[in-house]
Amino acid sequence: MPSMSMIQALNSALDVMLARDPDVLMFGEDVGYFGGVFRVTEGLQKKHGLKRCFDTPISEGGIIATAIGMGAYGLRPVAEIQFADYILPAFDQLVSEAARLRYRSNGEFWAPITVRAPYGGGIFGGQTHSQSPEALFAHVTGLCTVIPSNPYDAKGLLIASIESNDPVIFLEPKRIYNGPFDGHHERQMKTWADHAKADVPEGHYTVPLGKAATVREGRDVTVLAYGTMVHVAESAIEESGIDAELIDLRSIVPLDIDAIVSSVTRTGRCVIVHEASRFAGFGGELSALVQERCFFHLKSPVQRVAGWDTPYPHAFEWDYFPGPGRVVSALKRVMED
Amino acid sequence: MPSMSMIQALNSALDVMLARDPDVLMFGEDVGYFGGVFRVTEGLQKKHGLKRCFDTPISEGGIIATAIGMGAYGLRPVAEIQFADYILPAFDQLVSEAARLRYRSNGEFWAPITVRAPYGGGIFGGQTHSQSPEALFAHVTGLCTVIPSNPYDAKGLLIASIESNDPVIFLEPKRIYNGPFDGHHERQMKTWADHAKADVPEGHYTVPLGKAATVREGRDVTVLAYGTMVHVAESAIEESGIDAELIDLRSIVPLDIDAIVSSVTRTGRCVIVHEASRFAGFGGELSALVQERCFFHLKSPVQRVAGWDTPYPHAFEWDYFPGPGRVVSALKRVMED
Amino acid sequence: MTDGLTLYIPEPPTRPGDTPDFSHLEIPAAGAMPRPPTDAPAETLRDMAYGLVRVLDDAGQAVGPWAPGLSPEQLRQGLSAMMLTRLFEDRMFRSHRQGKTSFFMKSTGEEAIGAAQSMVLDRRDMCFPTYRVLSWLMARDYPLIDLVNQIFSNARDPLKGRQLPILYSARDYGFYSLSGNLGSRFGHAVGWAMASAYKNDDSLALAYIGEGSTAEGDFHEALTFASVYHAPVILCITNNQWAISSYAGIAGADETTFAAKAAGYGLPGLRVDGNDFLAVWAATQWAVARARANLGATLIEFFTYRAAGHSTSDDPGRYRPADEAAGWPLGDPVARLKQHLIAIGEWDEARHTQFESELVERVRAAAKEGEAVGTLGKSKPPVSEMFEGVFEKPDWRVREQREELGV
Amino acid sequence: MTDGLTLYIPEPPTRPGDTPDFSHLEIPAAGAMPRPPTDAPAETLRDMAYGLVRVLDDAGQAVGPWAPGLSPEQLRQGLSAMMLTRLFEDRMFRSHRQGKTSFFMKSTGEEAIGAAQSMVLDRRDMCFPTYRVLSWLMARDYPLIDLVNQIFSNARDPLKGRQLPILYSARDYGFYSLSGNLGSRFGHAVGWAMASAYKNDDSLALAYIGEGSTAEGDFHEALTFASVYHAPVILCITNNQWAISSYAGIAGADETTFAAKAAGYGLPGLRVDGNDFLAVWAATQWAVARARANLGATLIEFFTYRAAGHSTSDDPGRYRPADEAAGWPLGDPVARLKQHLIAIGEWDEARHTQFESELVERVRAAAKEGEAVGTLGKSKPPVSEMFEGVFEKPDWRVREQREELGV
Ligand SMILES: Cc1ncc(C[n+]2csc(CCOP(=O)(O)OP(=O)(O)O)c2C)c(N)n1
Ligand SMILES: Cc1ncc(C[n+]2csc(CCOP(=O)(O)OP(=O)(O)O)c2C)c(N)n1
Ligand SMILES: [Mg+2]
Ligand SMILES: [Mg+2]
Repeated sequence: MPSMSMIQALNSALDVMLARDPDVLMFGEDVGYFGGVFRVTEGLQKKHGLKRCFDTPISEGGIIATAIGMGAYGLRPVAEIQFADYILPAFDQLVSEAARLRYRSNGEFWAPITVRAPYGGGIFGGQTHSQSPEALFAHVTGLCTVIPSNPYDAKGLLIASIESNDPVIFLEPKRIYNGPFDGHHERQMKTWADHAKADVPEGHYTVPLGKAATVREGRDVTVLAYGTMVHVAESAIEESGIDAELIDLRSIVPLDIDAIVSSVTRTGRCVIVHEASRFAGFGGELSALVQERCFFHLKSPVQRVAGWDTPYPHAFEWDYFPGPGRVVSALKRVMED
Repeated sequence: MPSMSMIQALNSALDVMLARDPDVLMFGEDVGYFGGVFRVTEGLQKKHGLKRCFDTPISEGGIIATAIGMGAYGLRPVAEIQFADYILPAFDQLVSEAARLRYRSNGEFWAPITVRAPYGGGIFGGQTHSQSPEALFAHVTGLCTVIPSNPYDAKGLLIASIESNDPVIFLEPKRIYNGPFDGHHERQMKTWADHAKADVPEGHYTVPLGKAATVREGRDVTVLAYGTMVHVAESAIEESGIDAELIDLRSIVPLDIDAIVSSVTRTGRCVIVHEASRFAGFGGELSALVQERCFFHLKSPVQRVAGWDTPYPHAFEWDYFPGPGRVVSALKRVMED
Repeated sequence: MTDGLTLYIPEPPTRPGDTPDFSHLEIPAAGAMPRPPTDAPAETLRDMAYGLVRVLDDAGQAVGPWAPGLSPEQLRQGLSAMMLTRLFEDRMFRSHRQGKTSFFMKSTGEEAIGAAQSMVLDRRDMCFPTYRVLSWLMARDYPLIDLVNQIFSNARDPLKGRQLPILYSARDYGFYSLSGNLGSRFGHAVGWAMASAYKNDDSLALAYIGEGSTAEGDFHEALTFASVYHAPVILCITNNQWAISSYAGIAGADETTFAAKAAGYGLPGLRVDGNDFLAVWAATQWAVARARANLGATLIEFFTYRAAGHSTSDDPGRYRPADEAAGWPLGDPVARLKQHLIAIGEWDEARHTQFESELVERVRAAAKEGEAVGTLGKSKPPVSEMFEGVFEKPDWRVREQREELGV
Repeated sequence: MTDGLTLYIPEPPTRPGDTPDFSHLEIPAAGAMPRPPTDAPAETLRDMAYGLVRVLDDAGQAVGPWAPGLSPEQLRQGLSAMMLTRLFEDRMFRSHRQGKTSFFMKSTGEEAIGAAQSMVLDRRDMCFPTYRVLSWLMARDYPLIDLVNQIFSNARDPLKGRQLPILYSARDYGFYSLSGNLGSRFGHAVGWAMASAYKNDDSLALAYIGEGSTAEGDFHEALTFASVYHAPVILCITNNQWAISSYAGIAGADETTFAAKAAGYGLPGLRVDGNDFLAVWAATQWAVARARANLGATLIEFFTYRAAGHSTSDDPGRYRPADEAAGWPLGDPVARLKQHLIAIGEWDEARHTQFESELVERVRAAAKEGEAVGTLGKSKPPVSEMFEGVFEKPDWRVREQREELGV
């Protein structure tokens, strides 16, 4: 199997779906001729034709409204939002329309759309190219939110998302587009080249939504993470010397509650890691679920490691980013009690 | 002191501020001549003049953008959004602009705006006139979110919000505009007339943001609530016969963490009640905070009572609404362990 | 230099207590507007946005180049849909007053628009409605009982009690799912139309928006996409002069017409007498021909008047002269179509009265049938329906919560 | 009937490898457009949106009714601001290549717009910028060192390291806080202008938006409010033909002009040669006079060309002919203003060369001074600054987190 970066794996997913299903098409700002500012759609217009992959006006609300209308007609549109930070002008379309269409029309119409957006920090992108808005989507009944952490999953999850008949927000951790990143920004950048999860089949396959992956088994504490933070957590676990079990949630809606509960029931301890700012972030829900379902197994308080409750600050990238040091501290703290 | 309904108290707050501060003005859909669909701005245009209280185009994004520009100039605009469900077209303005302006400009500009919106269910308003979006705002660094539960607080908190130099989302529980509602929809409607908290001074006073109120002291369990659910919880506590302490948060950002922690530390048990759907709702954050800070005092899992994870369903108003029955069950459950 | 700027806030010419005044309106005579070819370049059509396409003159005759030449049968069918809409809405409005439903809205005075357009458009086309185009469904014989059951949110509600009354969805009738949010489906119509073109289908989309709601960003975004991709869509602004209590000036009507917005996107913009069934028909036909010929979108402003209150929650006497509706210079669409049919010898008062009582009876029967199933609070779909359709397949949250509630 | 619809996707006339082609552009001669009185009703001005206000002719003479009659001093000041902008941006672009900053954007070819408008507008007015109007600040002598420190995110960054490079804020220079989000401050300008009118002040607002960003709903909402409340604001569309890799046709430019959007709001819409310092000046002056006389907003499309890449992350050779910039028919704004000054005998090549080296030296000195403070990653404000300014007063979350981080 070829080794692919996450960019290549996503591109491959789109390529496979364009070839396989004439009802799949994709659009967004700069995705057509140019192939997207992160090159995820590179070559697809040339290969599949102008109307299968094209540029749109700078109008995120318009992009999503158009996608919903196409989806209601019967197509499977994939919309790219250039940065997840810029999804907000389309928030009403996603919440009030995409998420609610099936329910309110009693199944007469639905919106089988996939909204791809690079998200997260670690690239010195400042306030508006670094945010992690997943909690905002997770609260919306009717939306799925998917976040891959490696090329294999990225391709399989993206195909599953496109094939899903529910609207999916597909957040791509841009910091790991070209290589895994464990938070050690001072070290040399890695590529995906030798990573086990960069072995990506050329053809069609899916990774189901709602199934977490156990990245590392362990006995003493369960670490819940997704996206870039899977790699940060993995590295932090090694450094801590603690025998932690690392679960990559892969999709936060649907959420693999069974995987979470069965792990924490065993370990009795839990650390949650995400990049988004902490207050009312998705870690709050995870923490609540864990204590509701594993209360009598818990040996110490569930810990959250997250971005600070400030806007994403340009010069303070590494002060803000919840790196391995903070995860190690949380692991130690959770083991103390 | 006159007895006021919540509508009258809010109207009085606006009236007081219009009279007191020439930089205060208000606008929104139908708020001018007509006085708002819930009559909160009734009479204000006539009394204070056309330009102090006026109608706007149906454009929530435009309303908030206009308010931010006015706020940056130096005014203190109060914008009404007709229903909180319709705040979403302005979500980007609130998150990317109002919440971030002070921070990113290093204090050169800021947005001292107050965004009022009736919110919540219980009025057979269906999907788009019943939602409780507070969790979406709570996650946004830089926004305050205030939710009164009675006329006295409504007036004092609204004046404090208008005088605040931070942007405030002021959510008005529409079900209790004209009387307290304990969830017993089968019983006769009450008015505010004889309620202690309907004694509202005519003039200027504030209720500070970030200070919770202890509605009822108790020893066995702490109940955290806000808005309409304060009344539902109060009634449920009576019915349960459990000696619960009821805390009305009043604002969720800023949050009165000390009040929460000191109560739960004493009671060792906690039930959280909100109308919004449960998953990734604000209850998740509250639950996480409680278990992080009171873990070794907790005798049983923190319980959440919330709306179901479905859109707000018209005909099933009372099946969806987390009424006293469900709160009583949670109180009993939390006492069991 | 000035003494400083002043803030301008628009106000309507009259308020309660004043005498209604429509003298500021310029109403061109019926037949006065030219009818350009359907393939005329948009830049040659800009003046159309400042006129008013009218066909029925004061004597009830169809005049001028826009007269669509309809058969008496078509005219009577249109009249029937409009009358049925009005009678049905009157009945349901009363049902609301009797506590049988939580909410209702009427389209009184605007029935010509949905009725004519529903007839011009094909079964394969899709309309993206507002809450004020019930006549679209009436013209396609949507079963009255399904409307009643939806309005009563009873056990047979086709939308399973999930939606506020009148927020219908009727795919088989070319009627897209409604919602309370204003404007947010205007762009869906464009997406639908683009999908049709993408598939080399020839189904068109038609979307409605109120004049007040044109202020939403969605409106502009939809027009931008329609323009850029030449989407085969007919974009209709129902300018009924009011948005709840705000007159059209609050949406910009004092500054220019709504049809004038088309020019900013290089689209044709027509301004049409919305109370003239024949003018609505003709303008729609023009736009349909253009769209089916792959020439893209048309924006149409229908100039009309909301004769009733905004909804059951509204009392228009609080913000406009009580008799304003009566003074509306474009008259009543039902009366005008009736007059036309009589003028051409295809209808008379006796037939009208007779027909009206038949319709009243149909409405009464449907209402009774719905009442027998049950009204709000007295009957509802199984509570399990609350949990269905959130996702295609329910996840554990829905399953657990259903169990908790015991349904 | 057709064989079915087809989906139209606009494409630019040329791509890499093709010969640049601007033959589809209609460029009226300098001096050809009339100059209507500043109090002319908007409906008499519609044609202005389809012409192009130009003052400088090919020989560098100022011709026609729009010639603003500037003093040589004003012209030289404008030239200076434009040259300084270009030299400064070139230097900082190189600094980015050397890893001294994370990001940079140039305004090459568009310098006339900010420079002229900054000079026409008053100190009490407020501009709501895009990232491509550095010349506004240059024309007001904003300290170069503050720009450099912001760009390097170093310890003296006036925005305390919180913002991406070039997203300046400079209240004292009439320059509102920038952000990465496109379009979302266009409406703030309208609110500001309304506030000024509300206070009977006479300060105006001026806002910029890229032609690509006009597709955002915010654009329409801002225009709607500006129109309805007659806000004293000048709304400027910088049509530089490109939005990253998408040509202006993706924003609707093939269908009509951007200035044409004004008609939909009953506003005057001017279309102006953005590479002509005098035309920019004159059009701005016209709009300012109108706004200060309480006659409301003007929309101006500046027709220009983005000669450089979109940003340091961009390589325009991937999506447009490499030599497209050189073929831009409206020339280079710096060269044209220089030519004009020479043509009127107020400048010469020697002075120009001499002046340019002085500016280069100023830029070099500022860059060096900033480098001495430190560049990205080598120097930054105290980490405690990350926690300041979230709210007016920090709440417990910020206090606790600051403590946790030990700052
Ligand atoms: C996004 C949104 N904002 C506000 C409302 C509240 N609202 C309901 S109807 C209405 C007036 C609509 O006026 P118009 O668009 O002219 O339509 P009409 O009712 O006249 O047909 C308003 C403000 C809403 N439903 N949705
Ligand atoms: C809301 C939003 N969407 C998308 C982007 C990404 N983006 C940054 S610049 C740009 C192109 C802007 O083009 P235009 O408006 O023409 O301005 P120009 O760069 O040409 O000055 C895009 C798409 C953004 N910054 N904000
Ligand atoms: Mg209306
Ligand atoms: Mg541009």
